[in-house]
Amino acid sequence: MTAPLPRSLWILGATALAFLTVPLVAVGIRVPWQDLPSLLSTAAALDALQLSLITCLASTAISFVLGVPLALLISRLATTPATILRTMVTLPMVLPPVVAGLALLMALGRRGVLGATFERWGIEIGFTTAAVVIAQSFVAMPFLVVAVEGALRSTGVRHEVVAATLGSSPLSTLFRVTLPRMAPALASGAALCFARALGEFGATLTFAGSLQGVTRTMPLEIYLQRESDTASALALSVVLIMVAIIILAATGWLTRRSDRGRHAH
Amino acid sequence: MTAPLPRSLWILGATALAFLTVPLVAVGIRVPWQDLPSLLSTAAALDALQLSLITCLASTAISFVLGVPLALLISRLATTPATILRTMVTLPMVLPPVVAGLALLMALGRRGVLGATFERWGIEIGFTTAAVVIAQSFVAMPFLVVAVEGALRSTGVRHEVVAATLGSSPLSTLFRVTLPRMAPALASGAALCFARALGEFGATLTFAGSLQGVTRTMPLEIYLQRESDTASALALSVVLIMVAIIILAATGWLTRRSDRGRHAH
Amino acid sequence: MRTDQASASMSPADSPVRAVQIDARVSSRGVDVQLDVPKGRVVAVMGPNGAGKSTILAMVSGLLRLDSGEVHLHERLVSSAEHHVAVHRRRVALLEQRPTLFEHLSVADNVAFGLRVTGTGRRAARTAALRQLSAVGCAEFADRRSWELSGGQAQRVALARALATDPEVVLLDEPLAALDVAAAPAIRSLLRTLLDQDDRTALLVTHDVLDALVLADDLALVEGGRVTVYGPVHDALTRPGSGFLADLLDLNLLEGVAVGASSVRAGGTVITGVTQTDALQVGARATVIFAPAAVAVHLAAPGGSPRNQLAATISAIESRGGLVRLTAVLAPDPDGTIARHLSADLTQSAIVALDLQIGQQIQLVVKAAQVTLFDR
Amino acid sequence: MRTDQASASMSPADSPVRAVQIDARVSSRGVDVQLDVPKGRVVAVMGPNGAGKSTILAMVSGLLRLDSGEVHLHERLVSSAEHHVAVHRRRVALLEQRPTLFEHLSVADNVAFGLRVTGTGRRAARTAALRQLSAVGCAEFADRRSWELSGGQAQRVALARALATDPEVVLLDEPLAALDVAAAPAIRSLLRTLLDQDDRTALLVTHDVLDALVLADDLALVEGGRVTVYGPVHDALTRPGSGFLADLLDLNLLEGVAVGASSVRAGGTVITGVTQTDALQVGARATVIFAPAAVAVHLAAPGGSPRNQLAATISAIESRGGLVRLTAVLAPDPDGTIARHLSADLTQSAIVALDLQIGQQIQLVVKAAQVTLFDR
Amino acid sequence: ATLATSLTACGSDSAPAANQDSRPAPVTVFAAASLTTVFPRIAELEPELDVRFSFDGSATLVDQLAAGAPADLLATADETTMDRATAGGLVLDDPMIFATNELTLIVPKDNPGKITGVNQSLDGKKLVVCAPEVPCGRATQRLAKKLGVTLTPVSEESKVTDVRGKVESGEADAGIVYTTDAAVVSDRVRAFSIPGAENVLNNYPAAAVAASDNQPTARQFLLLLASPGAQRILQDAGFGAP
Ligand SMILES: Nc1ncnc2c1ncn2[C@@H]1O[C@H](COP(=O)(O)OP(=O)(O)OP(=O)(O)O)[C@@H](O)[C@H]1O
Ligand SMILES: Nc1ncnc2c1ncn2[C@@H]1O[C@H](COP(=O)(O)OP(=O)(O)OP(=O)(O)O)[C@@H](O)[C@H]1O
Ligand SMILES: [Mg+2]
Ligand SMILES: [Mg+2]
Repeated sequence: MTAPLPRSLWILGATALAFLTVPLVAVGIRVPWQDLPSLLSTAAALDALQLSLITCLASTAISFVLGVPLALLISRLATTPATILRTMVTLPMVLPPVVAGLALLMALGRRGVLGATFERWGIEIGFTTAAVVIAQSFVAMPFLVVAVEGALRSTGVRHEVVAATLGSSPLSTLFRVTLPRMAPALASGAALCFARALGEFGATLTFAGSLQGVTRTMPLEIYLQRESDTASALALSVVLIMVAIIILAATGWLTRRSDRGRHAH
Repeated sequence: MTAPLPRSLWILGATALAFLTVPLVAVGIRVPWQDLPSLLSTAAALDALQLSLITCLASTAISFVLGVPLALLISRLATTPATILRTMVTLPMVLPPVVAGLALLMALGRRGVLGATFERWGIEIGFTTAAVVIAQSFVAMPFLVVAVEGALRSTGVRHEVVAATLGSSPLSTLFRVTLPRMAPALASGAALCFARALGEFGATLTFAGSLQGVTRTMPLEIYLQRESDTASALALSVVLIMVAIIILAATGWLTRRSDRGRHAH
Repeated sequence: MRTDQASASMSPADSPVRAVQIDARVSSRGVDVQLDVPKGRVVAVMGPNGAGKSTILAMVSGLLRLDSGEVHLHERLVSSAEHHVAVHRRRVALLEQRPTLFEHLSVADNVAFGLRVTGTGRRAARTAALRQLSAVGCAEFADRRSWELSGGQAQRVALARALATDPEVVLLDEPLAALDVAAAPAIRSLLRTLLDQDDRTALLVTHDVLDALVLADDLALVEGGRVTVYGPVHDALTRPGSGFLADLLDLNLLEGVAVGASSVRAGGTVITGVTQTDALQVGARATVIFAPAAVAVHLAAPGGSPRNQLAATISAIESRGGLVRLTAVLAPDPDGTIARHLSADLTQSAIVALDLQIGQQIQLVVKAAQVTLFDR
Repeated sequence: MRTDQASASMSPADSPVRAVQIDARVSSRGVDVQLDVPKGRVVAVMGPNGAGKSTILAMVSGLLRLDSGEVHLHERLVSSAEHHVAVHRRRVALLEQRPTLFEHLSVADNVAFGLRVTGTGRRAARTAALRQLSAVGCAEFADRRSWELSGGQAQRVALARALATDPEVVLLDEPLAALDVAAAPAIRSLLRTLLDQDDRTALLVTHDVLDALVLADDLALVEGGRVTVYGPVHDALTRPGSGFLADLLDLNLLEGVAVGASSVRAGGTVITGVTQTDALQVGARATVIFAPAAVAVHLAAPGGSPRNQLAATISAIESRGGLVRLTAVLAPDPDGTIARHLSADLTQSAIVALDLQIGQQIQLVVKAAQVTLFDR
Repeated sequence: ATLATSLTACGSDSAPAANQDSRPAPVTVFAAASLTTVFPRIAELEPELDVRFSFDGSATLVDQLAAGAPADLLATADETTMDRATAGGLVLDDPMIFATNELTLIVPKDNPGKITGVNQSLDGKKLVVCAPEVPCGRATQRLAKKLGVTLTPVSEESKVTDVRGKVESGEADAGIVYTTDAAVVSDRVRAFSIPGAENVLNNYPAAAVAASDNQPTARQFLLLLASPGAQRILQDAGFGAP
């Protein structure tokens, strides 16, 4: 079916697109591409890239396992409690990165509200790779929750209700109806979450520190590189951007099949 | 209609909620509440708060006017071009804050790809409040675009098609059908965008600079305060968090009416 | 096995098990319903748009919570203001007015869904689904996506999906409304086969009298959120009172015993007609229906093709729209059956020409081709 | 003004303006359609589920793009493989099978929508919307939200919304399917009033023969994505050939001239019946229909109430299901009308009892109450 | 002066420590971001030392220590921050100054503002400095007072790297940074030494962390910092001697 958009929108939309992409293009122009191979082959860069990939996968997985249930809960609540929970969930997105890190330190650090208890149990979180994953999850999970909750709310529960009349238990409805139907939203929520985790900097630096191979992810490595050389910091950023493009495009393509033709109905 | 969720989800969802909220509670516990009034009455803090509110409103408005059309365009594209555009739009979210600022410098700075031209026309962006708004829009607009586009895609165009058969032009359909129907998604997208702009730090610092009353927003002020006194930085963060809560909750309540009962059908 | 000892009260049969008992209110829908359905009976739910038919189904399936009152299924409390058994634990199949197929599954997987979630293996479920799809004439679409179907095809698939689970209580909301006239009879008889199975209880919302007659044992008329008439279809249709029924369902009904594959002895006469389903079992109970408009009035038994002639006495003559409605009492039955009223619609000029008067002896003549016979 | 000079070809009238011309293919739906609708005519589109009826409507409204071919509206090219006039520029109203009301607007605002977007002021639009809502019997819901309606109520509101825009070409996809039997006649006659207005062209998808007879001038039968029969309703229904029509629409049709409010001279005889709409205008063209099952056969003219007796000669006797279909040729018409075939369905036993043979002279007798008269 | 003497003494002590058979336990050094390039090179001077670095802004490092971060040594970019750590009992009481840094004026290589130094040529030009809240800003303020000039910057950055970045990219006409920063981008900026800058030196102190369970190795790295080899590396990067 066709539902054309007014012409004037194209101008605004194209402006927005230009605004968001020109800076990246500019980076692409200024980057010392020839230095890239040598930069990337340093142990520090490789460690950072590897650490970033591993921690982002871990924090995306955690965000998924915890965040999707939370999104489901919020989507089924009445307006008032839903608004309250949604606000609480969104707050970590607002925090300036350093504050997010401080908040985590105060909660989970050795002297933190919970961290002190954990330490008594022999669990130490701060300045370990686990801390990186926690910091990333803390800032990135809200993206997944908000994206998935929005999609859930706008689709309603008609299909879940039908599934129940067919004898499907809530759990089986979840796995056989809700999640498959939400696949595109889940994928894009997870991609957003991964992307945000990949770019996460402030909370990681403050909460997890910056130890090569342990807590120094790509953004931290970029930050340090910039102390000595802006150009090589940019070159590393390009690597980060490319990883992000691959992840985002891949999820876009993976959810392609299920999306096609949906609109006709 | 009722569509209950499996019990086990509640545990996971509650864990997620705790994970996302405990750190904020920890900040609340550690904040020197008694210092808050005096801290807030300093000129620097008041300037920063005012500047943050003004620039965030401006950048949210810009993101709305440009971002909603972009979201509409992407939502009507076929899968492949939509994936490409969505990826491009999402990238500014991934960038570590400093890199976002550098990218803006390279595009719009005095020697930037476009900035050089602007300067020849007598337009200087750097170190002005406009630069703050640009930096905030650059990092925050993607949130709005992604949230709105997701909602648009999952609703389809059935209602737009019906409007067209009733003689409604694309423009009138946009204002009378699409936007009103999308009101909840638009509001939550705008709230996310505002929230992200409010917490924006790295790009502003790198691209716009930091001068009291001109470019030093709350996050920059917090960062600076922290150099001398972490406690007062935390107190300012609490103010920022409260502003965010007010904005997020208010949009939640405003969209309440239109949301109610939708699900029944 | 069907029990046919029906009474005219609100609970038409004193069957041991009551499959569906409703005594409940949902004030936001303006619905206040009492209804007792014995196990194994099919109840046609009829009534104007917005009367509350879909709401009754939603109360039974558990999709709607009650403001007050109770719903019992098989004498188990499933809904009250405080208590609410989850939809999926009610063993109730529901076909709503809209098909609502799962877009992420193929047509066959849609139909197999109910079996899969209740533990049937993949292959067995698919086989069953394909069988059910063939039954509704949609076998060829098994591997399509739901959005690649036409409106009527989607509705058939939804019907197949609802019936594939083999539920104890079946709730059907206008299952035949979107079907083409060629398919409706076939699917109606499919439904009949499925609903006639032992112990299957069903509520069937329909706007079509034929559906009620062919498929249902009882009829519940819903008006303004209340059940105003409830009883065996025959009784309900002939009961005076409801404006809705009087307007729309007015038919002559006679109960009798089959004396041949397509003849029934009723009211002392043998009536031949057309069976709606299979041939009648000689000796079984059977019902005869024909429209008042199909009844011709003769002063003396005529020759010609019409086979059915019933001697009667005119008891009333009244004008109805452009026609005249003549009511006649059948001559007393030698078997002792009580006298039955039959109606005939004639044009004004026919009344004048025949000079018909109340109390006059007449012959009611109906062509066999216009008489429908049912085996219940 | 209706033009009634119909031919049996694929373009039933040589009216000066052709309102809808379709010669187009959409291969993904397996549709390949040719159809020419002259301005001012109402075409009933019938056919099995999935035949392509909704697809034809979508091609006209512009919701679907063509693979090849062209669609013209009022002789303007609106769709081809390259060219596509936007839906909102076609002045075409469409009611789809699902109501799709706007949830963010009240019921009255839904109906007023089409007027508001085309420039009507708020108050005028609301007044018109309320009038249209009353016409479909939904005035009381004006200030409700669309999700607070029952299935049938929503469908009525959607109908009101489609008709409120006063479009040149109206496309209706099963507008009456969800309506209760009490409301259907009223809304059918509302539709008839609206569609009969000068120059309004309409395509009406329906599964109900009565809709086609009462509302449409022409009938297009769609089977397997193609228009297999197209012509004036009367001709189409009596034309032999289509299995679909033969199975379902088989009725006796006679054309004639009204000689009274409810009598028509056709085939040399005056036939009385029941008018479906208003009283007939004496002298106007009129149509007589009655079911073969309603036709009784007598060897000699009988007494009794049946008013209509037609002398005929048996031309064929064939078995059809449980009945026997007897075809008879009317006695030649003194007015010179060509001989018409009529059918009568009798039971096997009637044939035997009367000893009917091909070539035999018989009287076909039909009760006036079973004859429907139309003024077209 | 006392520190300077003890440095040399300690420096000579470091050799025997290095000769021990058992490798010392790994030492975690929390260091200011401006030491990113030099510290790893200094660590290489004594390969048997297993040193791990976590670089961040000085204030963040102190906050991390306060939150219980597992560090053995803290090296900050100024004394004020180190004082906070000392006052909080986070480090042992004797911070050692191992390097100094001096302010300098930098302009883009092509010097579009035609700046000649900290003088009238700065009027109306886009000058970027550090905010008074941060070490380099405090130094800039002191320097301006000494020179008797009033600076009217368009931006007061919270990190010296940001000042450098603005000048490097040509966004600002001039900026006041440390000589070490100027050295990093010497191919893209021109540096004007500021007369009197040597009087407002910024000191880099280092101290062992109180909570460390690896005090000896921490002390070992502290001594290494004072060694001539380390000092040479520091001075190559533009740092001044303590
Ligand atoms: N979601 C809803 N919210 C509020 N009221 C509703 C809702 N759905 C239906 N109603 C109202 O409740 C009453 C009963 O509706 P119900 O859907 O049960 O009617 P119905 O008998 O099924 O009619 P139909 O034949 O049109 O499907 C109607 O007055 C209707 O307007
Ligand atoms: N969105 C779609 N995508 C692909 N195929 C479709 C789609 N919608 C319908 N079809 C197919 O196109 C053919 C024509 O469908 P159409 O909807 O026109 O049928 P219809 O005559 O309106 O039937 P019904 O009476 O069931 O509404 C059918 O074979 C159907 O399966
Ligand atoms: Mg209903
Ligand atoms: Mg259709």
